[in-house]
Amino acid sequence: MTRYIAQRLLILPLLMVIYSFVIFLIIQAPPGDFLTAYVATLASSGSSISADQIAALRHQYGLDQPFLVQYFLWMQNLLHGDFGLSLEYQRPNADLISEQLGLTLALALFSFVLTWAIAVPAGIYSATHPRSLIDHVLTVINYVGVATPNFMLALILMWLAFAYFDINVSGLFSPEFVDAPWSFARVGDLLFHIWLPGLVLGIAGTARLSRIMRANLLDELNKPYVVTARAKGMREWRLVLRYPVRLAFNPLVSTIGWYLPALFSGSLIVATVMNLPNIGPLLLRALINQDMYLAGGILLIYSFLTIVGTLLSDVLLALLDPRIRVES
Amino acid sequence: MPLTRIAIEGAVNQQTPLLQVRDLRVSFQLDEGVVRAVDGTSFDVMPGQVLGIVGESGCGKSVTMKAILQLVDRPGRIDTGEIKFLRSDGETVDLVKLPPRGAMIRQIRGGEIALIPQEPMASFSPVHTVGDQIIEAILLHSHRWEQGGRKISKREARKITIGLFRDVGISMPEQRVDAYSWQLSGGLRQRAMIAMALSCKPRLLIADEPTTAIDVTTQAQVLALLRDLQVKYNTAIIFITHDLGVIAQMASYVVVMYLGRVMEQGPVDAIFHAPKHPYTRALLRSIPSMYGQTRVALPVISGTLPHPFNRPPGCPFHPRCADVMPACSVGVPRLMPVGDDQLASCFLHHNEAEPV
Amino acid sequence: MSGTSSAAEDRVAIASNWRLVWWRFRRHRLAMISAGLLIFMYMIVLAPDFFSVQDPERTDARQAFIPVQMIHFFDDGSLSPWVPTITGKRHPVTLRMEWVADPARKVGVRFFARGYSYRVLGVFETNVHLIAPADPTQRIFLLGSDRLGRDQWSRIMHGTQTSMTVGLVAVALSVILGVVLGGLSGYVGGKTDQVIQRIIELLQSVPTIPIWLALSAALPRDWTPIQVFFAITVILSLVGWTTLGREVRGRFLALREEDFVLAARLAGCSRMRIILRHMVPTFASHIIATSSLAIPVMIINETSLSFLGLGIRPPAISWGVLLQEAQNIQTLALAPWLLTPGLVVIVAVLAFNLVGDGLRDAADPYSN
Amino acid sequence: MVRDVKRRVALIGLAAGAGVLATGSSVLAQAGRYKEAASVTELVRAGKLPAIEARLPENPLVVPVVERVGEYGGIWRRAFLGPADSNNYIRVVYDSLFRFSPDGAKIEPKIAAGAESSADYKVWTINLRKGSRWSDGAPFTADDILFWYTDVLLNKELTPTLPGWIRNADGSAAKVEKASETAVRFTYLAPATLFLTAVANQDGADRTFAMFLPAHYLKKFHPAHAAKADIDKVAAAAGFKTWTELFANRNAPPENPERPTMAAWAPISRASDPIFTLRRNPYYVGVDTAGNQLPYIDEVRFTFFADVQALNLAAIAGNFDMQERHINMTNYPVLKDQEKTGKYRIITWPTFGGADAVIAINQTYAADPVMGKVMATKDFRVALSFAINRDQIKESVFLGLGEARQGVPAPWHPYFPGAEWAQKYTEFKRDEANKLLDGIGLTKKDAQGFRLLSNGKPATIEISVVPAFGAWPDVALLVGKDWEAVGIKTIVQIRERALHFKMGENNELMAEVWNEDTSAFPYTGNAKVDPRNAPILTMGPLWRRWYATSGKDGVEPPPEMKRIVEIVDKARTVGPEEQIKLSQELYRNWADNVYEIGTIGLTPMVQGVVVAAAKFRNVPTTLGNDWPLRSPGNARTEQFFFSK
Repeated sequence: MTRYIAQRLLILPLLMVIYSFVIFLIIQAPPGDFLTAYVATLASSGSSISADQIAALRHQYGLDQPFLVQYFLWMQNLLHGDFGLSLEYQRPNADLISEQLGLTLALALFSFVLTWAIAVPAGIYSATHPRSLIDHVLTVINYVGVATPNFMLALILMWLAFAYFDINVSGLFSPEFVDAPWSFARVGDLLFHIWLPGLVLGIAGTARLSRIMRANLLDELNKPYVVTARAKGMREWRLVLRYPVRLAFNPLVSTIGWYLPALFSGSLIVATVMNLPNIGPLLLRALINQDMYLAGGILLIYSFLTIVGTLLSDVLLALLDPRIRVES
Repeated sequence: MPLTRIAIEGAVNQQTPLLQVRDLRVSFQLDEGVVRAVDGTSFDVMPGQVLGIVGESGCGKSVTMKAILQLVDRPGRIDTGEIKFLRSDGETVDLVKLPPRGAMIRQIRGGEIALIPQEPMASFSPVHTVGDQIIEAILLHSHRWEQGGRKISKREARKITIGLFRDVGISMPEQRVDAYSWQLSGGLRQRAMIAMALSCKPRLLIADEPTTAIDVTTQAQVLALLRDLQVKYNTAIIFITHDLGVIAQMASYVVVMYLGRVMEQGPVDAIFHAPKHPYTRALLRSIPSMYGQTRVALPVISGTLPHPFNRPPGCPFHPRCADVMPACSVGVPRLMPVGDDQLASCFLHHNEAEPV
Repeated sequence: MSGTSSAAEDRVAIASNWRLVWWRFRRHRLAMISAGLLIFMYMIVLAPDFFSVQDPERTDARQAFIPVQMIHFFDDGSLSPWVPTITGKRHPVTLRMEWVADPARKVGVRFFARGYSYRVLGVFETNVHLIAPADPTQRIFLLGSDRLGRDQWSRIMHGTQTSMTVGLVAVALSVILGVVLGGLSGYVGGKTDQVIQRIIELLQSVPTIPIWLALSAALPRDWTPIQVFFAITVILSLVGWTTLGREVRGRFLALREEDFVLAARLAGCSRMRIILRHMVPTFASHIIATSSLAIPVMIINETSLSFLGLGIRPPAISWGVLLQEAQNIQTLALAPWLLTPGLVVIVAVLAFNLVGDGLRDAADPYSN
Repeated sequence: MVRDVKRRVALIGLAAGAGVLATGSSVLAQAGRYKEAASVTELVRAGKLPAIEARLPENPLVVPVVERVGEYGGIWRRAFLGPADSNNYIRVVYDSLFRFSPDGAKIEPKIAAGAESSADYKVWTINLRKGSRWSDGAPFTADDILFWYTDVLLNKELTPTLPGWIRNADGSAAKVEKASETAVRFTYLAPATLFLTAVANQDGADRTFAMFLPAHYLKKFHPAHAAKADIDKVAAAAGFKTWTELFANRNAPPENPERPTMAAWAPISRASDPIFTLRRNPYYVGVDTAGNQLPYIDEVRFTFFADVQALNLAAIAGNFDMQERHINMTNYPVLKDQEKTGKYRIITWPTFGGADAVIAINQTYAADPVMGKVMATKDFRVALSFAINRDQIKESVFLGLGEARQGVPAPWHPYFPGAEWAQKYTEFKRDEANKLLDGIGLTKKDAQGFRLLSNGKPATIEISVVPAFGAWPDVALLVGKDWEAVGIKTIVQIRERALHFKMGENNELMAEVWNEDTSAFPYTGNAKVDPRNAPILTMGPLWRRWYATSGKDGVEPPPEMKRIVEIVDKARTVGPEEQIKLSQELYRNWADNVYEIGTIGLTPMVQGVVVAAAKFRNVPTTLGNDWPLRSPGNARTEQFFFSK
């Protein structure tokens, strides 16, 4: 196992180089550059900038350099741990990303906990009470949860909250707390606002997870070791938790690593619609405005997380499942 | 060999049976219809006796066993019948009437009636060590190991487990306790299973085809071990198998089942030397040489086992029976004495039919 | 010799397997209902115009934001469907279009009536519609109208054609890619496996949205909406085949060791033949079940991307395009019927999931 | 002298400058009677600020109020879309020496006290207010303008090409000299009649340099005034590669709260923060008519929104005190509906420019020469204009507001060429359109009814639309239908912004939808009538090249277009009366040639739907609304206040 992990870690830098090139290629593929996008933004908000100024800026930002030169400059900086400067924000990308990181993670973690806290018990209940009324109800909820595009859900919930309860649920903070320093009141405010986006983000995941949990557990419940355990005289719920749930859980736990990158891309649309301070909208903006070093930085982190996530999943699965741990 | 008698109507018990199964009926409610897996089965198990239940796959042997432990899963259901069990404190309880998840049945399971399952590989959880699972069983029924009302600790349970491993002939028991089931060979796995079954000093052991999944040499060893242990602890055993050879070696009394009904039962000698029921005879005929080899699988009897939904009317065996008579397709023959200690349900020997 | 006979045996085995699957699937009541629904939706895909009440592109500034018009089936006790005439005027202060129904003036509705003419599958021309106003000069809006006075019902019918086709074609392409590449990866192993696995990882680690942005921007601009639509389908499947590829690989890894594969190899069958002839059929039912579960994912992807304005763009109509047009406060507040495409998406995805689950259960011999 | 300046300004502006400076003199007479916000008084008492007399210039700017003299206090809640939306900030503060009046017709002094020109308009002198100070308390003098001139404008690294307004015809920069501590003299080689219009647009935009810079602060980052090595160190620490990047960053107020400004509010956080906050500038040069120092409002807060719909929802929920930017006109009914809850009122400011959706037809399209030639035919464009059912567009897209018109200035603007020209070719005459199309030889039709070109291909035009304002794609769709009805195949392509602009630059677009927002300012900024301008113009990219290469490359414009260019050049050098005459000629020419086909104009579509909280007062009910006017900056935002 250790050898396997070491091997994977060793090829990580190589993979990152390949990824960085592909990413740079992709973000550079759309026609135009940051300044074309910038001019377009200015023009569509009713203001303008002269051709001379554009040329000057283009030169200043090095956007008139050939593709490979730009790439190597980027790589050179990256190797020094420098994510470069955002063209739009005129601030170091590392700062911009790290500022959003905290709340992104908070939201992701919250929806993750919510997802698991709802999905796993629901899945266990459904599997241990198959074809019961509650099982059917949960199944229907799950299917609808999977089928509803979450951006639509977000939009409708936001409107309903406003139209019928007169509360504006966009954002993660009340206006007075957005830039306030951290305090108990601010945490409380965050907890008040986080549940709706957390729910919207988590709903499809919850539905999917509880269906997988149900299916896995149903499989496990039919295994002979369950009969053995029952024949030992164990309490039913204890038995279910200790044996089949534990086994049904393994494949789920192994997806936790995959969840890591999904935290960023999954919330992209919802975070934009709900105006959440999040990496997702930052990435979307950077892509649309062709703020390429910012977009590149976020994508690179994303790829890194995917690789690490995959590795983490494998390690987790091995830790949980002695069959894998001992044999490899 | 102690004298045993099956209690039937009018017969007098010489000794209180450990387990009395009376007219047990278990059915499965499926979308396609109802499957009557056990359809009026009756037999007794005496303390210290080895009872063999034999029959083709799907004849209801395993379901009967599960019914005894109240482990019949949905959509299965015990419809009628009694399963009277003589508890160690001398009281007799009807297991059918116990709530399947209640405290009493859980005390009995593992504590008084233990199970040796069919597939030792799948019967251990693959992510817990073998020792863990046995220690758990010991702790569940720790009162059976208690000395002076003191609860036993995990460490003591582990010691007991190692002792049990030694008893069932597992070499290097200290290391094996921490192994996972899939790290053990088939034979060792089954030995570990037996150790678990014995861990709480049960009074009745149900061995559900314990040797089907292991190779021939190991099979013989496991059987020998079971025999030794039975003698040592004087545990009663219900031995379920489709292998008549195994029955001949192990059991003192035999119950032959077909499609959820008892066809014939009696002492092992009577069954083997003077079978009364045509089904038993067919079974015996299918063994090439009884003592020639130990590995005797049950070859095909003419015709195939009917589909569970298409139960024939009358005697369930009549479509395949060589001695079929017109009456056979009309009434269901009752299980009646047909000799010393031997009972059969066949119109060849009596005219008693089950009441409709 | 042995090759042909084994193939023949396979065919028998497969056929009976299919029959078993069908038999088990039939018992799934919800899955059967869903399958019926999907068949109906694909009928719409084949001839959306037949199901449309009017030309989905027909605008009329004076008929914007008309609410849903319910069909009344009985007129004075006799079966004669009609909808009330509506008259609208702009509110002088809020400038909102306000509509008043006048049940006294009725517009007759007829089934299989004549309306605008169209071509079925590009072959023959007709003007018969499932539902149409009795008087072809009148307009009816069964699901209301949008801001340009276009008929929402007819637009959903045409959106159904686009979105359902995208889902199906994208999944079909993904399946082909997944089976071929996953099969190679799992069967050949070694370096091929390594390369394919890394490609899969690469594709899975790059978020779909930038790929979309980049590729959709890179599409040649003189492409017609139909070409763009197919290109987008291809892009979706290029991103979407990886999951299936992994699964197929896993199956191959397990099957590679099976006796019958060894036998086929010893009999001198070519590699491709072994994969396609011997290995794929053993889990074909599984692939079908998985793909039927992948279609709704594609549909949601298409919807999400079009919603972001990165996918299919108007004047092409898809569910995502319709939802994108409905994504504003005005719609939520004043014209909630424009969210009906969202309902259609939910129903379609639900149906696909139910059918997929039913198929998976039916295809899995251990499910009972 | 004051009176002199007044006359001059009135002359340059287009109407009489209402006695603004006269009131100023009367306040001046009672010096020592100024009032300030209580919070400022506290700071003064605490010794953190000098007394008000020391903070205000000798002759403060006296700002007339819209409704009444206001009260101090409050936080103005607004929304913005992030750093790229820093124009939102720029429009609120309008930090410039001179500014446009609310109606957009006059130019009035703001930070500067006034300006005067020589009789031939070649020499301009800007007079500053004596004793005016930057927001950090440092004096604001002529040196701040000269720092801009010598160290920024003439520095090749910071300004590789000179902006047009300061450039002489020979390419050299106008001469700028310090006349006194408070006066700066600009000398041009040719008359510069539009000097003040240009100056009114020289406000520290995000990535450009205003013509007045806080020299005392910025010198630290300029190698002419500080050691290069030290600057490089600071640049590297902040993540910049060159000193110019650092300098540009330090100069941009939305990105650097340390940078002092002259505006009524100065940033205390950055535009990249979730909330971008501006706070009262205690040194602001303005007072109200009662001698209260402005602004009334303590703080302006811009909350970040990633999505315009979320922003609109927040507006409807009454989360903003006054917001017009990013409010979609289509939400007008919902906003108006919620108005009755009493949280806010809705004000509309129709756009200053002539049309809110025009279709520009590329006059130099080369990818398909046959179609390109047709597009360059006047009758073709006239036919397309007649073919459009503008009534339908008005009802569907503009809520029934506005009127059908070409892209010429509004009737209240002096450059308005007359109703006859504004409405030219805007009637819906399908027959006339068909007749005109037949007349230019497009008589043959294919099976689908599309007219065939001489090469046998159907006449096809592609309209490229950027979904910048929700309604433009709808305009394009409706126009497309109308054109197809007269046999011109129309493809509507909705494009991502950057792609559209890139294609525009490369002469790949056939037609585009945009608004005509520059018609009031044909001579400054990026007027669309002038083909030499970049980059939002699809009208004739190759004409631009022809001018840029002095006729060596590109396509020579037709005489009508050449005349427009001639007018633009001439108008910059003549007095106001002649300027008006020339402008009217320009717009008659423009409307007659329909290079751009106007649809509907005079609606509040572009940032003209104002959501103002009920308590938020002094917001004018009519306003010249355009980017060159920096609206709502020209509404004199410093006199907005919350009534208690």
